[in-house]
Amino acid sequence: MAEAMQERRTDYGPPHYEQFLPPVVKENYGKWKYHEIVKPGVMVHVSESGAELYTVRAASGRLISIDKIRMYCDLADKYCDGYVRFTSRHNIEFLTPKKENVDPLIKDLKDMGHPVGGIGNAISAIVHTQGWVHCHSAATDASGVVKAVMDDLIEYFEERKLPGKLRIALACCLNMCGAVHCSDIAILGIHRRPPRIDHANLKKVCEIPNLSASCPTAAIRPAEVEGHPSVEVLEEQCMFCANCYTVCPAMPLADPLNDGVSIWVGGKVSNARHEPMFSKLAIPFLPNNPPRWPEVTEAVRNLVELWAKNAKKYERMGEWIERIGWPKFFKMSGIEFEKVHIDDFKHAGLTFKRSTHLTF
Amino acid sequence: MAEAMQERRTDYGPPHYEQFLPPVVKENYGKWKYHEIVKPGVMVHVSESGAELYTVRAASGRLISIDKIRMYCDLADKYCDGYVRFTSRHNIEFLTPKKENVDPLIKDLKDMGHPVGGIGNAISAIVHTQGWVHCHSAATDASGVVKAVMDDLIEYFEERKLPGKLRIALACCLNMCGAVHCSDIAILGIHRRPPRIDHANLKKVCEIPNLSASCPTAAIRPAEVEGHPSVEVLEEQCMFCANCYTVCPAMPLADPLNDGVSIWVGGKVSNARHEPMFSKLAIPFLPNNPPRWPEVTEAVRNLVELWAKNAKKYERMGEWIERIGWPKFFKMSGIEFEKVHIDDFKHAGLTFKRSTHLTF
Amino acid sequence: MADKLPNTPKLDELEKGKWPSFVKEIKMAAKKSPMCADLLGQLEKSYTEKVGYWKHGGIVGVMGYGGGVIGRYSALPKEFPNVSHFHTMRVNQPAGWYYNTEALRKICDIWEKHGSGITNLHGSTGDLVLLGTRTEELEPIFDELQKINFDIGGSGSDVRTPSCCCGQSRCEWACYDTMAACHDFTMEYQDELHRPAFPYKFKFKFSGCPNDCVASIARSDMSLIGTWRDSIQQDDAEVKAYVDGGLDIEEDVISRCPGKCMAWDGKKLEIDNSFCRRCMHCINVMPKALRPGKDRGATILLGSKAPIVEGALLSSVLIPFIKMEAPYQELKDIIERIWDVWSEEGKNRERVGEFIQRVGMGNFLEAIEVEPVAEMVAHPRENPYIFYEEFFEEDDDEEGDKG
Amino acid sequence: MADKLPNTPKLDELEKGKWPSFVKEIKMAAKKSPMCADLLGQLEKSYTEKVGYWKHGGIVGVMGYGGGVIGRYSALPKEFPNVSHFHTMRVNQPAGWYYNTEALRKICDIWEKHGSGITNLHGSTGDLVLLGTRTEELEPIFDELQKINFDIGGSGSDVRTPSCCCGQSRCEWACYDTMAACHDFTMEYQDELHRPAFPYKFKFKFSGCPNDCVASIARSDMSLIGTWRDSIQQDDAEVKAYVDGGLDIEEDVISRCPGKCMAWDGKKLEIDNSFCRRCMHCINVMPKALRPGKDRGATILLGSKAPIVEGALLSSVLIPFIKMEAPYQELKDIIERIWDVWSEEGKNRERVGEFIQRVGMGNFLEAIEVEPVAEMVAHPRENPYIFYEEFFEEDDDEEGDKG
Ligand code: SRM
Ligand code: SRM
Ligand code: SRM
Ligand code: SRM
Ligand code: SF4
Ligand code: SF4
Ligand code: SF4
Ligand code: SF4
Ligand code: SF4
Ligand code: SF4
Ligand code: SF4
Ligand code: SF4
Repeated sequence: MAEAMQERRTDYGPPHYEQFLPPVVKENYGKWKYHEIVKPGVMVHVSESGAELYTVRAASGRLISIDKIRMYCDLADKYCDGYVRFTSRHNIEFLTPKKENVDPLIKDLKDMGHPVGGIGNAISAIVHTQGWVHCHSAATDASGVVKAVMDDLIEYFEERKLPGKLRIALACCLNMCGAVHCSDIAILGIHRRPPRIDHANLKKVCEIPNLSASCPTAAIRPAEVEGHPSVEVLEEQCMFCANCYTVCPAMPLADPLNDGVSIWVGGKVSNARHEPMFSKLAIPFLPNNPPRWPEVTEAVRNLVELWAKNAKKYERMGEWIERIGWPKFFKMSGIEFEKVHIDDFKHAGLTFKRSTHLTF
Repeated sequence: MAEAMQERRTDYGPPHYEQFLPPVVKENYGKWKYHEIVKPGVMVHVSESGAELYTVRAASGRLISIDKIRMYCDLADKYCDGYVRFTSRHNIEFLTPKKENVDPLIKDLKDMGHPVGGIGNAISAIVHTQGWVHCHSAATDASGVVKAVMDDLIEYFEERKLPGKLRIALACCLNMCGAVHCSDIAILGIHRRPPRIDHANLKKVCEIPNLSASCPTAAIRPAEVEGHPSVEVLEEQCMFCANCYTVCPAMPLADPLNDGVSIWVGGKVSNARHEPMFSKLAIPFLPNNPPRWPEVTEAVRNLVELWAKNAKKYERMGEWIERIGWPKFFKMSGIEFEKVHIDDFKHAGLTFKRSTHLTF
Repeated sequence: MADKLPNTPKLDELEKGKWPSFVKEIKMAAKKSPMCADLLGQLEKSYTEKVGYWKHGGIVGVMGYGGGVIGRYSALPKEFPNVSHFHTMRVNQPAGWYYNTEALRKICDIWEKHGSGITNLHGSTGDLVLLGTRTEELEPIFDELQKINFDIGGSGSDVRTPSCCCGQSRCEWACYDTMAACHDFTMEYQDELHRPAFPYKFKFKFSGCPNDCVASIARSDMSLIGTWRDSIQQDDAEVKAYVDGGLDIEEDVISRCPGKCMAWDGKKLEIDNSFCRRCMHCINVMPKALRPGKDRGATILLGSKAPIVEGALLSSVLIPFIKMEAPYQELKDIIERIWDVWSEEGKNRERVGEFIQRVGMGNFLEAIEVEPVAEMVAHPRENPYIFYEEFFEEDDDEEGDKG
Repeated sequence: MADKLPNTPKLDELEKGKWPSFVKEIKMAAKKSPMCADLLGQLEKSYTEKVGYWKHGGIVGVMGYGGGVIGRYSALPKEFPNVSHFHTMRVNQPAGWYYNTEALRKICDIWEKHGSGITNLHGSTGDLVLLGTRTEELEPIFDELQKINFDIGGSGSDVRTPSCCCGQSRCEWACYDTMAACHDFTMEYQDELHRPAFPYKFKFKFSGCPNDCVASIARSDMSLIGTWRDSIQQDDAEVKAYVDGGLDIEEDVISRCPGKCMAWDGKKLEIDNSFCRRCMHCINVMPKALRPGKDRGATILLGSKAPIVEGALLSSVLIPFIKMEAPYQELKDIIERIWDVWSEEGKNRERVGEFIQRVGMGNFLEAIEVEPVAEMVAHPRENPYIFYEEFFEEDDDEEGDKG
């Protein structure tokens, strides 16, 4: 065993990126001068040297099979000298200095079922997470909702007819692996039923003091239940964050009747114009309605189109709402404003309207 | 005694204001159409009926003697049919429909030592509090600092040469009776030494549990000291709010060496343009240097003039700083940025700079 | 008595300069009042030693009232015996701080007889403050005040003396009658004003428009700020006159509009009133050309206060728009419910703004039976920590509503 | 194996539509992998019952590493035995997510042999995620990865796999070499990446300019965002060309500038660079005419994270500007000190952003020996609750400094 360890390398890190750069990129590294969007999903970067680099961006499902990767490789070999990259939103990008390759490549991609687009004032892929495909914590599926929503919004991926960029993200639980907290539109899986406690096994799989401490609202108290040392949950103090479940598997929250999806709007990450912003609650709850989550796709489309129709050029969702004010947003979107929209967490007071700047 | 109570009236409230309104006001009540500033300290309001009402605003020290009030009354009788009013910033206003009365009135006021001004884009009187004249809690004097500062800034009261309104307020302790928390420039008396405990008398004059509970940082603990049931203060947890002193006189904080004045900037109350804002810490500490507090008067003048020179028209202090950013404000004012400027209270995290919007 | 004045070299410095001198005022009063002479002495000592010499006040007051007097005692009664007692009396000012000289002179006479002869016109809550008297003078003063129909103001955990801007009496922008409302509320709540029964103080301030000339949004538990619901009244000829007169309308008006809802084409000003935030700026700059709309009322906000001890607060919107017409019944009903809930569940020394933050605005609204509306928040919640109060059980109808 | 695919009417619905279908992908893999067939079966059940069927993972991994594998087990192992184990392996992607087809094909081969044949390209932290394998396959997989020089990424309370935007490789705006820095930091912190020793996870993300194309300000404990200190590079002829080409420069550029520092006189664009906030907007709109300045580096920010459990955070400024040149020693020294302080005093599961809020930024800066500067705050404190650490004693020199 000790021997095995010795011949085994560790901590050698990822391969150096340089070997993966197309020659034109290597030659013009750090020398790019400007770019132009040529058409949907295609841009050209021009170097100080005059060299040109065409980028074709195609949708990828993110959850992809090795055979699909091999198909990508075939295309990359055919058009891009064997190089390919992926983006921070999980699209695939084909880079080539050869303008003449662009159209055939696009054709091949479309034939494979991979729409080209997402560049410029468009909707790009939905950053998302595991959902029912892999995570124990999920309050909704990820890939399914994303597929349904993007099928519906595909025109906004393939064309550039929006006032600005619109970023959608999905996380299947409050852990927010999809980092939806700063998205123009965020789709967030939520639980709405307190944990159901597996009293018989709790003590075996969890440490009770850690468990009690994990609850941000102090809803969990040690208790002897049915003869087992366990815990009890003060249900009216539970806000379904599932932090208890993360530290203790005997506290599951998932529940078919009460799990679902909430929609948040107006976040952004870039520093362009407005500083980065968090997304804010728009629609508190929509049911899980697989396989196509029609309530969710409709809600998202309505929000996209409301924004598209009313925002000024370059105005992201949050910038638009900030200009018109939240009361107008609720009126225009037809979303009912409810008690749950009002913050009651730590800094709640700072979200109250402390001025008379109102529209009527 | 019961009889005395019976013939005695209570709860009859203040006299009805109507009896105190000049006839022109009564006749045009609710009918005013517009106003114009005629010259410093003088404006005219014009009614739908065509009637005119001249207002002359004069500085008042707020702390005034009955003989001064009688002198005011003489002027009101002479020029204003026996009516007079005071403003929300404690200036005195003489109202008259007679244009010809304005100049003689101003002359009499000036002869009495009461400058006329404070209307329009000017500095008006400093809202302030009791200080060493009447309050047990004061960390500085109120009237003295105000007198020194306004003597120095008198030109900005008597003329209209500022970009917008500038409101100064002073409070002699953190209770902030002067409501300085939303002023363009706030002068705030502060303590910087933990309470010195009168152990021998504490138990007699205060309830120990209430006292412990009063401390927002939980710095006060019951303790037996020198044989007396008393309390101890964890000095490193004390931030000198004096809330303990408010509930218990045996916990005085006043201290000649450590008391002084802090300067805050950029607050506003009106909803004009920007929503109301709190003032923010500019200068953490200036010494009490009676009778003329030269460090304070100089600091305030520098701030006024920096703003006056750089702000756009109508831009209040806080609006100007928001446009240029706080780093620039510190650079331009020469005020050193220190640890104490960084919030460490409840919502501190929300004051951190969470973007790359920086100027260099 | 002038010859008896103490030696006050430091204070004398403050007789110089153009701003009215409080030292001169105290000296003027000291001619008649030995209290003021000792006040000068004690103050000079403060100026020398850099510390105050007043003691915490005990409870003093007039019979039948629980507030209105602030007890104050010198810490150096031997050295300054005439200020051994130095209480202040808060006299409820008439709405809008209007007086006639007759009333003022009478107050002066009372104060000459029974007090120090110095005053604050006014205190920062708005009272006419009589500054410095002895315990035994309190009843006689109140006796005399009764005769001239001046009553006492608030102090302690009660309704504090309400105040208001001059409003319709002199200002063209007042969207409701602030003085009438201030007087009405003051009369309505005489009992609450005079007999502390709340967890802490409760202040009302009435401003006629969003300029908020009594700083009500920063300094009152309930802020009543005038506003309008329809469109700004616009006189195009006068707009043009301002521009012709030299106003840089693009820079000074349009670019400062927070609603970004104005446009100027060189001839006509267009305001998209549906996005106007009622900030007043354009009206302030062009009072002859623009005026608040005709459908007027007030925005009611709750909860501002100074920083002790949870941090300062500005008031936040409770009612986006309400007509302000006597007897203001709808509003008063809400106020009753607010006081009930707060008195019941508020902690000692917890202002209503702090109380709302502690229990949550949603819960507070439920308790006072007011519907939540989007105007109450700057923005909806950013965190996903929602307390749903009900959940479906397995045997519920799947289609049914929760709860 | 295609004939063995379970009946999945619900999932089949998701094969329709224009967006790439993950169901097609799983089915494609299921042709070779029985795991994927059972995955389809279990997923169809989830789609029917509206609940997931995965169990909390135990600790699984490869020898010598403390992270990089997420253990996952089916809750229905009898029904779906082939996903009774279904662990993921996080493979550290090359900086910028560039690959050649040779490398990608090799990974596919390994995964065909040892795993489910489905992947995430990429995970939302940035790893190449191999989705679904059995415990006993982990070592063999790692064995094969070694041969092609791919190492494992992070999980648990360690440095997480750093990621970066494409930066200078393709983007004209990159103010530093993000890929070089990302690779350098990844190599430097191999030990911290592979052996959890912190109170909680620590993420690095590298963006070349304030557009922040890897969302570093929202999703990384340390955000390194490119910026510049001097003036925007401006080509007046190209500006004019944009305007002549139909750009509404007033509305689309100048009125959107948050620094309010631009002016257009019909011929020339004036930028007062001393008030420019480096927001990128004008550059984004006119890439041929405007470019970041020449004195380039990065702003370093600390502390962003998702909401669990104190509420989400964005990163906040730690170093307003630093030159980003290898070996980045000054920055690495600060990182060491941050980790020391946080590891020493951070609570279990407390991210560094939460830690800073708990101990106070001022105290934190003292501990890591960084001077406070105004750039670190959106604004100075509004509350007057200042902890002065020293006070004068009576026998001090009155003129002396405190302390
Ligand atoms: C390829 C990619 C970086 C990478 O290394 O992977 C990238 C590439 C570019 N970004 Fe980006 N951005 C990429 C993710 C992002 C993200 C991160 C995200 O979406 O999670 C952001 C922040 C989003 C946000 O604010 O929520 C982002 C905010 C921007 C912006 C600012 C847009 C705004 O107005 O707020 C620009 C400027 C612009 O588009 O004018 C920009 C501009 C660009 C440019 C034009 C830069 C250049 O000259 O190469 C690139 C093509 C633009 C495009 O796609 O429209 N990129 N860009 C990422 C593509 C993701 C995708 O597949 O869609
Ligand atoms: C008399 C008084 C009300 C009263 O009933 O006592 C009053 C009267 C007027 N105010 Fe005021 N304001 C008065 C205190 C205030 C306050 C409260 C305060 O200072 O504590 C404010 C809020 C200040 C703040 O935001 O911090 C205030 C913010 C305004 C504004 C908004 C200015 C801005 O740009 O922010 C205007 C509009 C303007 O001046 O253009 C205004 C405008 C006016 C007008 C023009 C209204 C009118 O048509 O009559 C009056 C004369 C203006 C002047 O003095 O320049 N008044 N005004 C108060 C005079 C105090 C004094 O002696 O100086
Ligand atoms: C007289 C006056 C200052 C002045 O010179 O004008 C005043 C004086 C005192 N205030 Fe005040 N407050 C005065 C207006 C205010 C205001 C301003 C306002 O009402 O617009 C505030 C800020 C707004 C607010 O209500 O928050 C104010 C916030 C406080 C506080 C802090 C309350 C809080 O919740 O934060 C205290 C402390 C307390 O209540 O224990 C306080 C306590 C006090 C005490 C009673 C000191 C004490 O702890 O016992 C002071 C008595 C001084 C004395 O010896 O006369 N005073 N106090 C003002 C009342 C005069 C009047 O009736 O017209
Ligand atoms: C795989 C991945 C989602 C995905 O589909 O892409 C993921 C999956 C999980 N995340 Fe995550 N997180 C992933 C990126 C993120 C991100 C995004 C990022 O890194 O940019 C975040 C938000 C940013 C942040 O760090 O705050 C994120 C915030 C969390 C949290 C909340 C942490 C917090 O401090 O708020 C948890 C809960 C925890 O740590 O206990 C969590 C926990 C988890 C666990 C381990 C669930 C658990 O409680 O044990 C998930 C395992 C799912 C599974 O079965 O595979 N994951 N997680 C992402 C990692 C892939 C990769 O390595 O590339
Ligand atoms: S968001 Fe929640 S459910 Fe989704 S992958 Fe992350 S931890 Fe799992
Ligand atoms: S879900 Fe969150 S709030 Fe509810 S008991 Fe668990 S830890 Fe507490
Ligand atoms: S601010 Fe403080 S010291 Fe001044 S009057 Fe109010 S309570 Fe007294
Ligand atoms: S001054 Fe404030 S912080 Fe200090 S001991 Fe007293 S109550 Fe506590
Ligand atoms: S608040 Fe409005 S209505 Fe009242 S005086 Fe000021 S400007 Fe006039
Ligand atoms: S009142 Fe204010 S928001 Fe409304 S149009 Fe005028 S400037 Fe704009
Ligand atoms: S963050 Fe800036 S440098 Fe990096 S890809 Fe995006 S635009 Fe280019
Ligand atoms: S980068 Fe942003 S802040 Fe700077 S000039 Fe351009 S638009 Fe204005």
